[in-house]
Amino acid sequence: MQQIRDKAKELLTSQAVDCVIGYGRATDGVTSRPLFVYEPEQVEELIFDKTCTHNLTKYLLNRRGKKTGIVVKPCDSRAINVLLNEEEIKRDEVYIIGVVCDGVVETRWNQVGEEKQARCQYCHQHTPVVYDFLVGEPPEESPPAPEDYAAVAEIEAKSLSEREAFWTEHFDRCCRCYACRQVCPGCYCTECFVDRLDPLWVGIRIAPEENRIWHTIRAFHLAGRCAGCNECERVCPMNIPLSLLNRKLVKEVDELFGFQAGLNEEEMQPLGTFKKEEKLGIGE
Amino acid sequence: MAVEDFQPRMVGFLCNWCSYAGADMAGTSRMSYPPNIRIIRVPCSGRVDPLLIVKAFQQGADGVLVAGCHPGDCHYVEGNYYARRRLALFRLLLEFIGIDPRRLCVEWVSAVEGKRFSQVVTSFTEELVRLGPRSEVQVGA
Amino acid sequence: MARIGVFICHCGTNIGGVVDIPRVLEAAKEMPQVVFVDGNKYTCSEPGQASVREAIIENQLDKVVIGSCSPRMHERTFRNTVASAGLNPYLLEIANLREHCSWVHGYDKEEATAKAIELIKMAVAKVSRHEALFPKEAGITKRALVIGGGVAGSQAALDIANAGYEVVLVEREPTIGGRMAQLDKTFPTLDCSACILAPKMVDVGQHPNITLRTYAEVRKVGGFVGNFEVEILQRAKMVDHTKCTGCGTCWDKCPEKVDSEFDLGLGKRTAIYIPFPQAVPPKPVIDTDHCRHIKYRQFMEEGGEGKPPPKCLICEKLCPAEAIDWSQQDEIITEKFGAIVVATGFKTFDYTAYEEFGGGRYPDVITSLQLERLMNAAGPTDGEVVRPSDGAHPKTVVFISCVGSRDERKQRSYCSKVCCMYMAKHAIMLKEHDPDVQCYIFYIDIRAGGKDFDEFARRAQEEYGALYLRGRVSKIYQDCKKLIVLGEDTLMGRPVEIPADLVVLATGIEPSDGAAELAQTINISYDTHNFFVEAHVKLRPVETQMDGIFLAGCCVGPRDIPESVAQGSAAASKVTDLFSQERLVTDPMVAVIDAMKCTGCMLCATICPFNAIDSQTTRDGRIMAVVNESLCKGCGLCTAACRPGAANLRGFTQQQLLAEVTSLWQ
Amino acid sequence: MTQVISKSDLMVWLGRLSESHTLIAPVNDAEITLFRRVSNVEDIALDFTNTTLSAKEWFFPPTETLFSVERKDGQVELVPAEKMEESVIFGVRPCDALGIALLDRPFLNEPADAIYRRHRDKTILIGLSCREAHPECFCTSMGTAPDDPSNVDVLLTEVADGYIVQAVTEKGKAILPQDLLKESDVTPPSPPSLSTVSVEGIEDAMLRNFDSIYWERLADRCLHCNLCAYVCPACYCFDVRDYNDKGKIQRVRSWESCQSPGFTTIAGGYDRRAGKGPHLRQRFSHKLLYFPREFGSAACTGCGRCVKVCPVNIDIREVIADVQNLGGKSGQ
Repeated sequence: MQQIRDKAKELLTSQAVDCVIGYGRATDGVTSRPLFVYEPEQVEELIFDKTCTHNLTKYLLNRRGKKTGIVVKPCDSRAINVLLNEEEIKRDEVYIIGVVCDGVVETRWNQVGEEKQARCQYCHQHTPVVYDFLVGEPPEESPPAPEDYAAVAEIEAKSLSEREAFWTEHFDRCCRCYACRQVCPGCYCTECFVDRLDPLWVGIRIAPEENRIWHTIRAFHLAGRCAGCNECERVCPMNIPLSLLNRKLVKEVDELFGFQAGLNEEEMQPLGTFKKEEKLGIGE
Repeated sequence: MAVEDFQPRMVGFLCNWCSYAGADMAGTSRMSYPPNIRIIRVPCSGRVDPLLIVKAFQQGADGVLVAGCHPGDCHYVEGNYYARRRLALFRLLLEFIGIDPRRLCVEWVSAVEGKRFSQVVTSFTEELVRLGPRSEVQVGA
Repeated sequence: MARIGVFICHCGTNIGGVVDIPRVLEAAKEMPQVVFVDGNKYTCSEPGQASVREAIIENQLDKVVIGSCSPRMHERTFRNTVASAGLNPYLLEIANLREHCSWVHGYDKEEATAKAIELIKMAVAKVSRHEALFPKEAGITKRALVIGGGVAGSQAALDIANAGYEVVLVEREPTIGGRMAQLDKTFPTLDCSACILAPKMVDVGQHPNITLRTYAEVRKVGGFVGNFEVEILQRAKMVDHTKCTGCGTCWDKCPEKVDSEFDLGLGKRTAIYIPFPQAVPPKPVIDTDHCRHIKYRQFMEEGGEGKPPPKCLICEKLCPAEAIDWSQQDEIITEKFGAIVVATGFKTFDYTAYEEFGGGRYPDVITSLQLERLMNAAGPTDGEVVRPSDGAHPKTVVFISCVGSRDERKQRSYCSKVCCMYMAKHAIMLKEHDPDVQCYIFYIDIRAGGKDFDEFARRAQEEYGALYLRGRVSKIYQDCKKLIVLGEDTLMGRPVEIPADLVVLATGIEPSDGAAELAQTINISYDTHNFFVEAHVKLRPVETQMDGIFLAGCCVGPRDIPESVAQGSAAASKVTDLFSQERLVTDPMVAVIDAMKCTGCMLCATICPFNAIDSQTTRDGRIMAVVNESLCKGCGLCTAACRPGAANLRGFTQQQLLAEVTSLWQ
Repeated sequence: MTQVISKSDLMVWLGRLSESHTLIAPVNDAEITLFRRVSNVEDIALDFTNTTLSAKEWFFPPTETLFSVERKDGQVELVPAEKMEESVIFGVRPCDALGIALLDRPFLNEPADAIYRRHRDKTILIGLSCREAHPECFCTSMGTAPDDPSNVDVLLTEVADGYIVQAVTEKGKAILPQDLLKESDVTPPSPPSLSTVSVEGIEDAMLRNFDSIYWERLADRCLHCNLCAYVCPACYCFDVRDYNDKGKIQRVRSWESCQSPGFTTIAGGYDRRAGKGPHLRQRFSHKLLYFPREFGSAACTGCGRCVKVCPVNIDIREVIADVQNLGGKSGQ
């Protein structure tokens, strides 16, 4: 934690950056919230602990052209690679303070869980994939545990009609607040398809059949781009298990194309390339 | 509704250079097939945006057919390769949210495969009849 | 509100006999924005078109739907009809009532009619979203670039030049002529290769419309059909060809001898050289890797230790024209072209990959191309066929076919096509050189398809006594002066062992070095063997998927001389056809990108098969995609892939396709 | 003496109401609590602290059809929205009740919103005082209280052996189950104490600091989702569009939020409040400055929902305190 503060102070005083985005304490006194530090004397407010679940990389999209320091966990760092790959941010405009992380806990307003978040339990990325300054000791290279898609498998095990009922029930609750979109680093469209009036893809009526289009395409637009920070699910006021949709695609993208989003900056997202010889069970 | 008198509604996105021509060929050689399909002409199977597919399903389509040139024969060299990836993945997502993947049929039909086209449409129609109508929740009010 | 007119063609009874057209017209009347409906017996007929034209004018229609045969049939016809009534030709939509309806649903007139109504409905919905489109025009630079000076490239260059257009011929080697120049005689006529090629080479060299750029390579190709911008790397020749007379003093006197590439290591050449006597241009270049003076200069520049190598300068001293120019540097020349012909030819398979044939250890195991040089009167041995090892005349010669062809284990699945014929040729030639020679030919099949080919191959056996053994050679090993060839005669079903004096490997054809790299530079596709890919194997054999770039010769796949020449001419005719137009009219049904919506992720640029999308930095520093309408082919890949919906394909816009879909449930 | 109803009798009463009215009550659904139609009183959640969405959604639904358009033999016909049922909402917390009272001001202000009025006229509110306070609650600062009976028709207050029943309005009296009520001398528990914030002079403070950089800084963190507005009992922005349901055209009103992209964008693309700062400031200006000026009190009930759900902890109490402290140092 002190390391982060010192580095932030150094960056700000040397004017290497004009703002450091990190974590501060929330008003409930127990959880954390994003913190924008502009003044060196402010750095003492910076914290880092098990409650720092936010993926701050989203904020880089508002700071194009401005030098910014940012605190990232390993999962967040993958989002940075995605944004670099898509030329949304410039590497030389971002100073990345990577934090070694062995998982964050489930938090809600004024509640800090004991358990690691589910995603952290199967996560084997404990060191950021990209950083300028590393906080903490990189752990021993443990053999990467196989990705655990238990939650996804649970849904896959259901019958079609069960799945349909399951999602309709959830989509029915959706109030289209778009918090899931607003929090997602991968969602930076100038105009989201759901806001588009012409062509009108999604009607104004907040109803399951409209919401279904929203959620299906939201997930699909993130196919091969979602690095699994699960912010969408965390912020959903209606407890819609959005991560299931993303995880499903992460799983299939990995199985079909052997691709994992954001592991490096260069690799082209799977829908931006192809293999002539692959069949993918189509046209056979 | 009894299965036998259920008439599925299907939308077919056919690439102009192979499959649409294949459908023309089916016509020229009078190879009849069920009338349920409504063909939409697109330049390339790679032009088909998943949004158009979900939209068709939301409107009430019982099935969507996307047909393009055989791999390697794409008029635009690579279009169908991208389509293949996109649609293979998208079909899995549809299945996951409870839309029967068999309702999204992706086929390669060349300009000379009139017979094949009529077979594809016929078997797809029969498949959809077997699957029966889609539930109201999916189609909406 | 648009004023849409719906016209339905009976097509005699083709449509009218099945679809209840009056009912369809009734239904069409009710469709939104439709203000006029009418039927025709034959809409495509002159009276039919006239009635459409009049209806448009009388009813001030601004958009038109025609229910008829497939748009693939009459779209152009009806666009002209619409245009003749003063409308923009792209404000037309055709509903396919024949191929997609009446012809396939004849068994059920009810259903067919119902479907016809919906097809019209979709067309109306789509046309209501149509916008006027205007083709763009671009000028053409009527100069052609030919890459590769082999027989195919030379032929192309000559034909284009003769048609009166400027041609720049770029050749990597110091001379044109290519592989054909290395051959001795040609099958099946056995006429002398040089004798028929040399005049062509001279024509190329002297043609007023052809600029020859030997010792040069294409580095970069930008632009598009009619307007390519090409960077050519001209390597330094160290000889001023404007002064040089080609008298030959320099290469006679040059003290530095190195293996001749042209003679495939069987002979020597000097450091300042022309590859062979009939070279075009007949003027030398200095091989800077071997020239003594260059070595001396490098030594001096680097300030090397010890005694400097000799200054040499013999060529400079002896040159009567004072043409030696040490100051020459490699230079990049940028030129504009309207079309490009790629004819980069082939090289032969490197047989050292075959351990069983000695992997290159036995000097008397040679390739057919080397044999060509040995037979050639202008070759290293002045036409004497002798063993490289000891100069003895071989009496027993074994040929092995399909070395690097039809062999999956060597990733060469394809047949090189010409080997069977040249082996027969060699057998015949050897016999004529020396009646005591006995040829054995190990083959898989004899592929002698072509005019007089089979007769020729049979002559080799029947008149010239070549022994054809069906089977492969399992091993070759040296035994004193003999090469013992172990093989199998699968017809007799017995192993054979032949003590040979000379073994000739029919090494297969594969693309020249750097073929793949070149393909990437000019953005044409190439297959797993690095052969370039035609736009259509059968119907567009010399075109590529890039407009204005054409192919000829062995860079596409194994070919013999007549085929290569034919392709050279074919490519040339495509070029002249292109140049015969004054301006290029581009199809307006191309993609556009909405600058306000583009997020600059450039996914579209990555997947565009035609490199038609460039990135552009806006004034406020945003990266943004822009479509090059001259390169865009209107496939719409970008449109389907664009998440923010910035890309849209004119003529098949998101709005139009969505309208078609939703119209079905309105 | 007060009237008390036992827990079991409450269920009986609600059961009766569910027959004569559409009964709407808190229901647990995927770990959140929402007001939902209940046919079986067993489904009613009594242990809830507060619902995820306020009762607002039953007067001002996320989506409602204002009228639909039908094509009859060449003619176009406007069909008014279907009639609403007589309904009872059980379990409304005082803060939500205040929220509805706040909505009344813009919606019932003449010319009144006919549809909203219909919802109001046909709905009876049974309130439920709060036993416990939560860290996000600050209703007392916003002019109501955990046991505030105003703004409901009937107020229930939980006591050991049941609920104290307090009829507030005639409408309320009318539905009381006299046969189930017992006289009792039980005294209501003292209401819990909860966090406070001083809104004294907030209008002035907002005005003074209108151009403060504070808003830009606050907006750094804001994601501009619509969450706060949608969970807020007092937010009432909406969008009206025509909705083509397979040929059946409806004019639909749906929730909208001042935080959504292009909220104030007008034809030609000009946005009066372009930029994140002004965007976010609008939310607080409306609640703490414009609404009070027009309708006399802040458009906030202190329910704390926005505090609870905001993904980045934009805490209105903190904002109010900050703005107060900024004093006149605006624009710096």
